[in-house]
Amino acid sequence: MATVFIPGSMRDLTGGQAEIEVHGSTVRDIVDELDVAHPGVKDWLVDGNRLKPSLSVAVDGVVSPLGLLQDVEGDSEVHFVAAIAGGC
Amino acid sequence: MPRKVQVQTKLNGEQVEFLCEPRQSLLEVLRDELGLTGTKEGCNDGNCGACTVMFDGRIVTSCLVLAVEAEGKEITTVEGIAAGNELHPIQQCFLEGAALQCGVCTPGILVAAKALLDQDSNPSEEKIRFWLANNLCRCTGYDKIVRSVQAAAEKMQEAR
Amino acid sequence: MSDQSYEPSMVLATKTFDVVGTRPVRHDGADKVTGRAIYGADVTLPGLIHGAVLRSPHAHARIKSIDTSKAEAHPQVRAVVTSADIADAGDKTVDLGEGLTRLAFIRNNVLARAKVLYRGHAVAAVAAASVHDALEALNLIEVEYEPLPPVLTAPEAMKEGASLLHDDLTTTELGKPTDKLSNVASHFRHEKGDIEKGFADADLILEKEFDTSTVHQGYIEPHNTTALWNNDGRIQIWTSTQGPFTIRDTTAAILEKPVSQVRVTPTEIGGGFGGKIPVYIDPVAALLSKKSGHPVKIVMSRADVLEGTGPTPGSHIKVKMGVKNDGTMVAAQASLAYEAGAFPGAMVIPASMCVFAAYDIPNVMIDGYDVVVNKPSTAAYRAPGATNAAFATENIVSAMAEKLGVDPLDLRLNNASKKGTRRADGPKFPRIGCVEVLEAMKSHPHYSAPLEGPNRGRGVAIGFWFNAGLPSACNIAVNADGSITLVEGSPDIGGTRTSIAMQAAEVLGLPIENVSPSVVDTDSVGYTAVTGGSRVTFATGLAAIRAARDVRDQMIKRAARIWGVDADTVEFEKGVFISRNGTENRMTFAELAPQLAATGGPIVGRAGVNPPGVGGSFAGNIVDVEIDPETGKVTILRFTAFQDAGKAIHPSYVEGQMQGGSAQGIGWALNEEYFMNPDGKMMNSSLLDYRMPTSLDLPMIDTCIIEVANPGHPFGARGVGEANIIPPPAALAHAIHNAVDIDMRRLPMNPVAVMEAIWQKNGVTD
Amino acid sequence: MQWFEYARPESVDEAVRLLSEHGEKARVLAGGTDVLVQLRGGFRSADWVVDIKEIPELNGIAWDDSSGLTIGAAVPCYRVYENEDVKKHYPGLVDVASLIGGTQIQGRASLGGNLCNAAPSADAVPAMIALEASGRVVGPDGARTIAVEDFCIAPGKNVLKPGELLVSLHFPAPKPHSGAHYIRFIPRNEMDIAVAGAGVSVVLDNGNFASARVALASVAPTPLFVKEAGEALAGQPVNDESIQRAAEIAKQAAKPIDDMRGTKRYRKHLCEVLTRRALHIAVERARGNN
Repeated sequence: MATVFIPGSMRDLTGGQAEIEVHGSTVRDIVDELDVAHPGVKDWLVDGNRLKPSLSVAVDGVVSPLGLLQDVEGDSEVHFVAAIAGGC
Repeated sequence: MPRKVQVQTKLNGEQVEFLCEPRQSLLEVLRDELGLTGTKEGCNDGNCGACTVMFDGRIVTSCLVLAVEAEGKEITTVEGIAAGNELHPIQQCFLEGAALQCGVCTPGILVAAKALLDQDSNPSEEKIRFWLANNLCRCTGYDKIVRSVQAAAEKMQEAR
Repeated sequence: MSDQSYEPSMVLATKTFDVVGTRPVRHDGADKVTGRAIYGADVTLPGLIHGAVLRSPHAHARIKSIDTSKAEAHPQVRAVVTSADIADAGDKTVDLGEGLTRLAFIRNNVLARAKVLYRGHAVAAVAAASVHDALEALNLIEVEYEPLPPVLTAPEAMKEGASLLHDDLTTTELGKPTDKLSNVASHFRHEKGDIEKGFADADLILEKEFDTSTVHQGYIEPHNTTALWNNDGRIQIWTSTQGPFTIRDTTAAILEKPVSQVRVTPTEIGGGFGGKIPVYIDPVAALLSKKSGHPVKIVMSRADVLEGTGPTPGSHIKVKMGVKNDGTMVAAQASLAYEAGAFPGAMVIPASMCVFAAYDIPNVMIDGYDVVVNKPSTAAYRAPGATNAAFATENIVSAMAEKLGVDPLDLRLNNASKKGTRRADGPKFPRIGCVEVLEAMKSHPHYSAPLEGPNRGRGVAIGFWFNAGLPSACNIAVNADGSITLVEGSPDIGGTRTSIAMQAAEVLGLPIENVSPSVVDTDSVGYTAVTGGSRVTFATGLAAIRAARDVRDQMIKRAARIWGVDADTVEFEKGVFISRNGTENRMTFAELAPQLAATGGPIVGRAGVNPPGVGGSFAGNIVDVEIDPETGKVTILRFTAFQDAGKAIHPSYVEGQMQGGSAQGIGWALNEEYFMNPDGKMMNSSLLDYRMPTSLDLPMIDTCIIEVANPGHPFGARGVGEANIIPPPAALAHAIHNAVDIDMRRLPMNPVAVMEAIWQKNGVTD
Repeated sequence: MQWFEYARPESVDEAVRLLSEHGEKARVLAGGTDVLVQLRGGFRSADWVVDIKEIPELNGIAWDDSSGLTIGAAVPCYRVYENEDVKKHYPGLVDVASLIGGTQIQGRASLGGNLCNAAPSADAVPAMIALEASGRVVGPDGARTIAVEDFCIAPGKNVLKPGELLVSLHFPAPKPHSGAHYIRFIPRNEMDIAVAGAGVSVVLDNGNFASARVALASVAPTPLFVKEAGEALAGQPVNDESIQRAAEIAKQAAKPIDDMRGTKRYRKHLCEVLTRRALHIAVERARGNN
């Protein structure tokens, strides 16, 4: 089971839960699974067939450009974080 | 409308003649009329030094010189530093010393640094920093620039 | 991870290479020391005319009317444009690779519509035969304004009843849209652990407030663009930009063109530091070209650059930290209010990701506020947001060390983030070099060198920047003489052509002279994100490595065909193809190259990447200062910069980034600021009064490169462009404190500010 | 930049004729480091720009140990600080000529231009006031001599009447046991405008001040001659107390404004610090000057 970390601003959808164990082999599975238990999560995270451009997903600490398509291992940690790039 | 003025000057060793408006700066004429775009504009009020050229033996910011003032003068720009295909030691040392990053302040700094080395074959770090204080560089922090000027001084002394 | 570029078992920086780690002369070097390199302002075309932009004299006003008839009547004027020439963007959004942005914000910044939101906001533009004529004609444009009260700082703009910049801007509160009209575009929060409990467990709690001024990137080359709206409707743009594809996509969106109709050629660029990412004058020049039928060049004046382009946010920051007597940090809380300028998008999200990133603290709460004010719309500036934040955090960490009586580097080491440490914004750190940077600082001779004399002090600070990945593309063609041409799309600001070419040369076992790299236009290479986020050597470098591997794999097949052996039996080592299948066959890259045409045609290697495995970079400073107690002037006696480069591909350019970032950080710390009068006019918009450091203001900047290999890059490289600007203000504040016992909590720490702090300490009232 | 005509007269008479003819519409061009910026920025306008650098009287440096030093109004700074006589007899002038702008600016900017531009922050002016310098002005009604302290009347305004030209600056020969110094405060170490500046000169008479002059930059609408500070030193013993008293008088005389370069309080404070420091150096120079 992967561990999904729920951003503070999303916790009213998960009854205050900050960490939720979810089955799934991709980020998309995880989101679908979460939405079953906690309706509204998908709307909050997803825009059509991609993550909202204002968000990105980090799996095991590494922000993935693959978004919903990113593979997830059984013991993975999944974070939804703000999407940004730097400037130099 | 006032007439354009005809100006004769010696530019990078060659006699040149051009027409300009009295209000045009030497910088503007070098770049737009004579096609020598190596001399850069960074501020157009004499505070960045990117437009530095040799003007009758002194370095000046060409944005604060009127083109008409060039009549009968001698001007050297960055394009005139190398001897044909042979880079000047200051140019070679800037390359080897990684003394440029974006490179836009480099032409002005090369002209100024060469002028310094022409009058002082072994300037101190303090002297180099004082001499170049009118040439802003935002990329390098000046460290590699100062070191490269010192390296060029050595190189030129060995060559003597 | 599924992406092959992420190779967790990859090299440590102790591994040596043939090309990587050497210091070749850059490929564009000769052009740049002889004046031959073509920068944006050097571009010329047949029939070229010149544009100039009319800018708002008010910081905040409604535009009642614009009358351009007199300007249009000027004999030398060829075209005039205003906001009316650009379609209303409505609520359209665009994704420019940095998340979703409202097109209207970008479009209304390019040419003001209905309201001007800062002094210097573009209102109209003119194209004429000469620059002088264009500037003259600007004075003939009559604009009627209804001035409104300006708000100039975040705290001011956040007050109830503050004058509102936008009629339709509502606060997004903790991720949820609200209908509250406000200057606060968003308020977000990161939480970790239990902040109350954390402070309850603390033996020592320090809380302070900090203010930092708006500062500009200060590149020496002003923004410029040359645009041609061709008769077939295609638009060509030559410009100095960090992001040709961003300029293309934004210009296309604003002018309602398909991107296929816009081609952007990035010229040589005279510095950017984040400030040459946004679009300003490109669509304006294109419109002027459309109206006039001529190619149009616009070059900004220095005042235009300072008043009309994006500086980096000023900020108001509150930080509270708790530590136990044994030196364990147990709680940290921050409130970050950043000034976005006229349109939302202050660099407060990255700030929130960096403010406590250097430390492993169990209980953290970070609140971020993105606040619009009547100043130029802000842009990125080298580790955007992080320098402001570190100025606050590092002040408190050093103050804690002083109160606990421990060495400031030891306190940092005791609490340093490492692999597995969870950042407050969620993710755990992969392998990072925070501890190694701190250890290098502690063991450096500078740290133990005696510092004698009155009014002298030594300071330290560290900073973190996470760096970016983002898409990059690269093509490599093999030439018959065994050389290769490498084509990429990352504008080269500091020698990246060469650092990228070196990585391809390393893969193919070629000498660097045999690689000819070019940065090309948007029609000639795949999408490549901006030169920013310290990403080019990492991400475009990775694309070059992959393209080189593609070349290698294709050539192995050709060698196999020539030898009539199975390709699996052919290996490639240091530029030589070898088959040990029975009789040994050997062929060098240079020997195989001329045989490509006859063995199936030319070979082109290609790669497009959007890599994860971005390695964040830590940087640190040790600085010695002397203060003139009668004038408050700070003189830097000695400065040493430390940074984790993962693997330094070209050490000279890594040092150059460290020295340049340090110099900018020093300028930010000591003198640079947007000095605004109460009406929102910038009083110091020249390079005389916007005091960037001159050669006489800085010492030599010693560098110490730390190499903790980034597992996400085949050679272990980490981006080094940004983290180096973060520590200087904090390190200088610490040094000033140790020199004359004052606590500087405002940037810049200029002579007046230092003198006033000294007076306050001595109880001098006048 | 606006259109203008350019003239390069080769004699003072020709220049004066041009300036009289075009009056307010004419601007004098020496080094151009101020006037070209002002024309480009629209702060000043001109139909005629009169380049005076080809006029011999405006281009010479002449020293004579009885009558002193004469510097043409258009002589660029570098020729001042590289001149052997100036180095020997007027170190206080070398101070100021070598800190105006940077190397490039010093290749063009002149002391005469600095005076005529009449900026409150003009570094050369307090230094010249301290040295009792005067300007020789020629106009349609003939020539006159104006003490430097009387030359500037408001920010950017000087006493020259339409048609008048500053031809040269004259510095009396330094008295025995005299010394001068100019010191300014800037946040950077070069390329900056004085937050405050102090130009001083002293004449010593075994252990006492025989006379002294103090002038300040950037703390009033014009460069400020603080006569009373010098008078307070006359006849006093050379010691920290007397110097401190003069510095306090300078501080009281300053009438600065708050702006981006500094606050009133800070600038007044600097007047005290800089005057004191400048006097100490001037005294050292005087002791070494027999």
